[in-house]
Amino acid sequence: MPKIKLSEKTIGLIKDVCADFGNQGSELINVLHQVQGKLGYLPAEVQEVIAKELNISVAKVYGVVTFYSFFTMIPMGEFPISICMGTACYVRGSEQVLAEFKRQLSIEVGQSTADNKFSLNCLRCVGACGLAPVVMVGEKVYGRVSPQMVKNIIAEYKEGCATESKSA
Amino acid sequence: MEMINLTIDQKPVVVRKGTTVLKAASSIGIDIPTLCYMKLDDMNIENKPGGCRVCVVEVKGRRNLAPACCTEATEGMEISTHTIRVVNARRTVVELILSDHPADCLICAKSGNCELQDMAHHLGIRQIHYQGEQSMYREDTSPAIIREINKCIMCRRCETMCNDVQTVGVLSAVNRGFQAVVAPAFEMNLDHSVCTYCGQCVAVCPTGALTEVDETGAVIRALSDPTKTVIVQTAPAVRAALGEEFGMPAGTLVTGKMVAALRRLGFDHVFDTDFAADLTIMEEGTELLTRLSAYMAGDQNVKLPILTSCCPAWVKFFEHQFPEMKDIPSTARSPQQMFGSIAKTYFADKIGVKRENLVVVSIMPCLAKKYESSRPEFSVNGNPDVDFALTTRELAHLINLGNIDFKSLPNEEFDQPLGESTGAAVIFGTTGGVIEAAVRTAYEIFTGKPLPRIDFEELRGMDGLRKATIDFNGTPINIGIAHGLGNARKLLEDIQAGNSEFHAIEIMSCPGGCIGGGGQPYHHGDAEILKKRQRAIYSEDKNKTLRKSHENPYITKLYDEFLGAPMSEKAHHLLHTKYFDRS
Amino acid sequence: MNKIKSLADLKKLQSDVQSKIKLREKGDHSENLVQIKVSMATCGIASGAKETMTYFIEELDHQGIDAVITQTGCMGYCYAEPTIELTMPGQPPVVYGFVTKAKALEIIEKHIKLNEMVDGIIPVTYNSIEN
Amino acid sequence: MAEYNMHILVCGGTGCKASQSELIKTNFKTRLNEFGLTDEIQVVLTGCFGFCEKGPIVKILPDNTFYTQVTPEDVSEIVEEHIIKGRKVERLLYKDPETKAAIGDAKGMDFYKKQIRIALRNCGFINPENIEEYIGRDGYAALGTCLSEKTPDEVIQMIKDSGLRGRGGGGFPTGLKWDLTRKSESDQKYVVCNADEGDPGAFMDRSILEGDPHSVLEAMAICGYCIGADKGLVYIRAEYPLAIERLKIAINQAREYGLLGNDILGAGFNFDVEIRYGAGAFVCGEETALIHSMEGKRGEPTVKPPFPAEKGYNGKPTNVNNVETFANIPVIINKGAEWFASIGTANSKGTKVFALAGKINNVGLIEVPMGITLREIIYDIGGGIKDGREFKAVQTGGPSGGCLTKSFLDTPIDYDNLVAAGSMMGSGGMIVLDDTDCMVAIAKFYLEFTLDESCGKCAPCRIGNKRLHEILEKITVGDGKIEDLDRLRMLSTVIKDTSLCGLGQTSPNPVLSTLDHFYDEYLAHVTSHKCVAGQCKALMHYSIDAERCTGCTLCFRNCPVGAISGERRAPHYIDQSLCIKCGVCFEKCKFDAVLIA
Repeated sequence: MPKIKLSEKTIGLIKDVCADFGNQGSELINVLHQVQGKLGYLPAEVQEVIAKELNISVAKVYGVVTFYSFFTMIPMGEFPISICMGTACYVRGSEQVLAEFKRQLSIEVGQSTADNKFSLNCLRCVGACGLAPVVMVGEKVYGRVSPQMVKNIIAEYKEGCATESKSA
Repeated sequence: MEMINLTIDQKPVVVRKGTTVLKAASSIGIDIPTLCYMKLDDMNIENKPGGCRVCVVEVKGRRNLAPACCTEATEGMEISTHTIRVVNARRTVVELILSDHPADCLICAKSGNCELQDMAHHLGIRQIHYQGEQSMYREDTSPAIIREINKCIMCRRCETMCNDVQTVGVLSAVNRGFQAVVAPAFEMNLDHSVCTYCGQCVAVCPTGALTEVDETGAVIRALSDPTKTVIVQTAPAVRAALGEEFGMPAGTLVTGKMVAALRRLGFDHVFDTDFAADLTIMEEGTELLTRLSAYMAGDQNVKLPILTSCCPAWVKFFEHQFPEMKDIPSTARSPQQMFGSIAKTYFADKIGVKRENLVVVSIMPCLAKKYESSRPEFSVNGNPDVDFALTTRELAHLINLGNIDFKSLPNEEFDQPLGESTGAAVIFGTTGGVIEAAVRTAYEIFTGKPLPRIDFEELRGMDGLRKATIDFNGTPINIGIAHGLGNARKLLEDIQAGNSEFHAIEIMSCPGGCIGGGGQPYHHGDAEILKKRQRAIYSEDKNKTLRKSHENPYITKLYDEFLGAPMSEKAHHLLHTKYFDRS
Repeated sequence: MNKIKSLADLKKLQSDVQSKIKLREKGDHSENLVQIKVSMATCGIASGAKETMTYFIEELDHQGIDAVITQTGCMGYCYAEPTIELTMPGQPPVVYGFVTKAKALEIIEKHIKLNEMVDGIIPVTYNSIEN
Repeated sequence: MAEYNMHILVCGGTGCKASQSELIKTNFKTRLNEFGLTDEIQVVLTGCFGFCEKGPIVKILPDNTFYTQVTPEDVSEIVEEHIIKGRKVERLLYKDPETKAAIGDAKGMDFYKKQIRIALRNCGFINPENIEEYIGRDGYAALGTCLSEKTPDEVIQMIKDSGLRGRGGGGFPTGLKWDLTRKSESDQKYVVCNADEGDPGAFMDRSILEGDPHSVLEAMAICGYCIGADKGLVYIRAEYPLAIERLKIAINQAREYGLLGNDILGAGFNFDVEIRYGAGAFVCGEETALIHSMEGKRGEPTVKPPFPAEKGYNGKPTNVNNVETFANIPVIINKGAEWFASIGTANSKGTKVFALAGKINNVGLIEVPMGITLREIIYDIGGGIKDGREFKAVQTGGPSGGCLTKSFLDTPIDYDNLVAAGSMMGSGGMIVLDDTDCMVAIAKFYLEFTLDESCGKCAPCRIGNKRLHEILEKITVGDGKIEDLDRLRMLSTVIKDTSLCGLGQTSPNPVLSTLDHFYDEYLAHVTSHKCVAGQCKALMHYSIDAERCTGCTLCFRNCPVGAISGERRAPHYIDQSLCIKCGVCFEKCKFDAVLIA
């Protein structure tokens, strides 16, 4: 993992978040949520700052980050694609949809495309089981997705301008 | 005291409320096997995540099996420890662990000392029915410790030691599910971390996941090199434990046999780190008295309490965690480094051997000593004062390689001039020993009177934090003792807050002091072994004619011939050091 | 908003706000309630159906009678607007024509409260679009 | 204040929101404004109606009109036709799947006929962001009753008498749990609401929090009063942004109205609620893991005892209940324990919310009385199997549960019967499977989930489930042997028997249950290397029937790996060594010339 240098501004931001939670080690998960919300991901250097501020070992921070699937140490693509792998989606074919996304983007789950445009992830039930199988691109939900639709979904974002289209 | 009645394998047993099923069973001679569980009695060290599930037993009326190590006995409980259901479950669980474990027992550093290997044998496992993917992690080699975590079984003992006991916080469980393993942050190498190399993780690891860096090969090469003069020093705690490696009972003192073995291995001179320990007392004791006198004279700038600095893991600990306090510990080097420094100057001159051709090997109960000897400030033009620091366990390997029947060796004496020592030096091997040795000397120098008594029982024991006030002829001197870095942290935080009542504090990283060092024969969770070693150390002290460091004639001679006086400029140059901010 | 300081406060607020969502509750139990459908196509509105509907809503509420009042499309009696369809629980619907405010009051007083039919009933010749 | 004579309820649950229900609401407001009707007609975004299959849902009251699959473009027509002219828009009405007749009144829908909505009583009925609507529906009355008329012991006795059991999975009697926590002595105690719903395919807790957050807050306060806690924590999945938002609004409103905070209702009782976020770990549904997670640690479970009732959050006595359990509490207080206990079976009282999904016509959230049969759920409420296929099984209890086959269609559903049938209630996911679902693959799917979600602390779960999964994988790719089936059963039994927490203790259930009920299917996989459901791709063999093939080249052009060759207008051929069995050729062929064996 290449070392990154955090700007003073970023460090200040992290410190502020920690201070908001009283620099309490027991607030680690809340702090991580907030910081990831602001920075998009939690690289090693960020975890080091958090550990120092909360006065806990950086190993513990890393242990927590790697425990919870919500936290990521890799920056997500410009358009993060999440495929619901809940049971309802699974029995309605989400596996094939995932395979098609992998094939089209030539990346595995948890990776980003070389141009950093797309990243691919699985998520547990989003609760839109009526629309199964469900795919999310950013905040946008696509329902009843078939492998054949995958190409078009990607194309929507490829041109650089995400066109509004009906989701269900 | 509420008592609980239960039956285990149909045998009735009465135990105190709060007793685990495991303990209750062992009290009537039923040894339920355990793997991840570890408890060092009376030392406040316990690891019972309930993770390995090897100790499961059947409890009547309970749906599933219960882990004996963390299930409390309750009134009327009916336990069965070896029904077919239990045996099948236990064997399956061990088979599963083995299915995710490299089967390289024959060449594993831990072979013969591996608790997993023993367990497989104990349960008579002859086939692993479940095969599949095995965890693959990067191997990590540091100056002292090798992490081969493909062999990690997630017992979490190292994590407990590193965090709860030592509060170093390098190791943590990371990832989850099948990928879960204990590792430093970002799975980085230990030498990039704040690891102190105290080696307590190695001391408790049940498998070969954590082992020491083996330098026996390099020592054998040096011994067979005709251009080299190879000398050896042995730390005080080694003699109280080495015998265990040869099947002798814990607490057997094997000083004489150890010397004989080293001589047979071909070392040109067999010396004693105890000599350097006496030297340490001269320097450190003088430093204490200087600071104390200045303090009593009203000097506000003087730093008190003075902290001992013999323990390299403790030094690295405060360099990382309390760098702002780096001018508080004594500047005296550890005995190992004092020895190396004197050997490669005074002694090398004496025998007319060039520094480059003199190889200093030390036998240490410790892993951090490997790291300490590699610190750049302890070398001259790239030539280290101590070339190789072997552990007690490595020495045992060397003795085996030398085809030596250790038990039948005669007792032999150390060589001179660096082999003479007093009882004060030998007790360096246990918690409380360094400060007791310092008190013996400082008292006499401070008061100018002979000690009314030599044994300071109030400084001894196994409690993690101890304190005592010693009357220096009307001047009360408050002494603190901590072993285990977690306990040390408490004292440091007090000092930081300005609440410390002490004039001098002894700190040792390992539970029990050096007798419980990371390089000692494995105790496998038996605290009795540490206590027996401690008793052996004190008995050696008792049997010595000379029991105060300043009475060591060869030390006096060293000052006369070479160093001048304690804290002289030469002594400063050769026997003192400085500390670095590593935060 | 002042804090609710006691159970009595809570009960008061509850009765105040209950009416706001009562309408929704009625939908769930309409078969047990008086139902009035007001024909609200163009001709109905032109003849004052809207006022009639408002009057029914207000008056029934005022009198504390639970009723479901909805609008419906043209019933085909454009000559008799405003027209309403009244369904008493468990009874077939009845259609009234020329329902002015006065007529509405009469319907409430007689038909709804006493279950006595009043003048102005138009014979039903259609099926409701609802089954 | 002006009273509305018509209410338009638009579903604001996650499913419908994903289908632009918010835009629907906006459009309604715009159109009503154009007609000057904003004072007469209220538009409300509510919680989930449950009928997710046909979302977005719009319900118009008081005439109870139920519009399905409404698009933002449909709004104008509804306003102009229904609102203005009083004519229902027939094409948007729900159609009875059998008679195809449009149903204008929601009461006429089979989907709702057999439901009894207690926990979901306010979902799809009130505006969850308006505390007054909740108060108007008896909200906080139960808390008021408890504080002014009942002692904690009386309330606990009521909960005990009601027979309410934990709805999160285990089914532990709620009253007993409260009692245990009440009896633990401590200066500080906590009430925790477990909203870390992780069961894939279950979303009832989220729906309740989105649709009726106050019912949970009220119940937590009641629990606090009973056990002697002044602090409540809701542990909620960070992946539920809408539920979090609504919960935050609800907490603030409750504080503003004095229903949370100090001296609630003048009874001298203090209680406040905070939110804690989960971060994507299924195991945190287990109470000890949840507590560790709330403390900022890895969500690893610890051995019980000590139970949270003795030593929980920050080492203090803690009562953990899940969302649905809490949602039942105010109703029990208001309507009485006897009323509640009159619903359900001997040992399972009240109702249960299920998330009905999979191969069923009416996917959605339903609340049914305990003791209802599977047949009623699937055929009456669920509208039968999708595409008219054959019912094969229903999976309940998610990754901890098992499959119920045809033979259980008439078994009354309650905690005990489900366990007896080799499954469990779980949090209430109900996935319907048809004859195209391979049971080995289903077991593997759940194992994959467990594998992903195991914390890794104990050996049987960490390694055992991995090995189980590997054996299943072997079977689905055709490398399985008959002895593997015994191995599966043996290993499953040991994992259940020895795992540390509920996750591992139940993770083999999907395997054991499918082995029990569909042994033949397993056998077919290992002996004749056949997957009858046609789902295990590696066992499939695609070939082209030369007689039927017209040589249209469609398959050739669509094959992603170039495994198909052949001249135009001549029969094509699949190279088996290249074929990845993706099935595209089969789907594309217009002449049924691609054969699967």
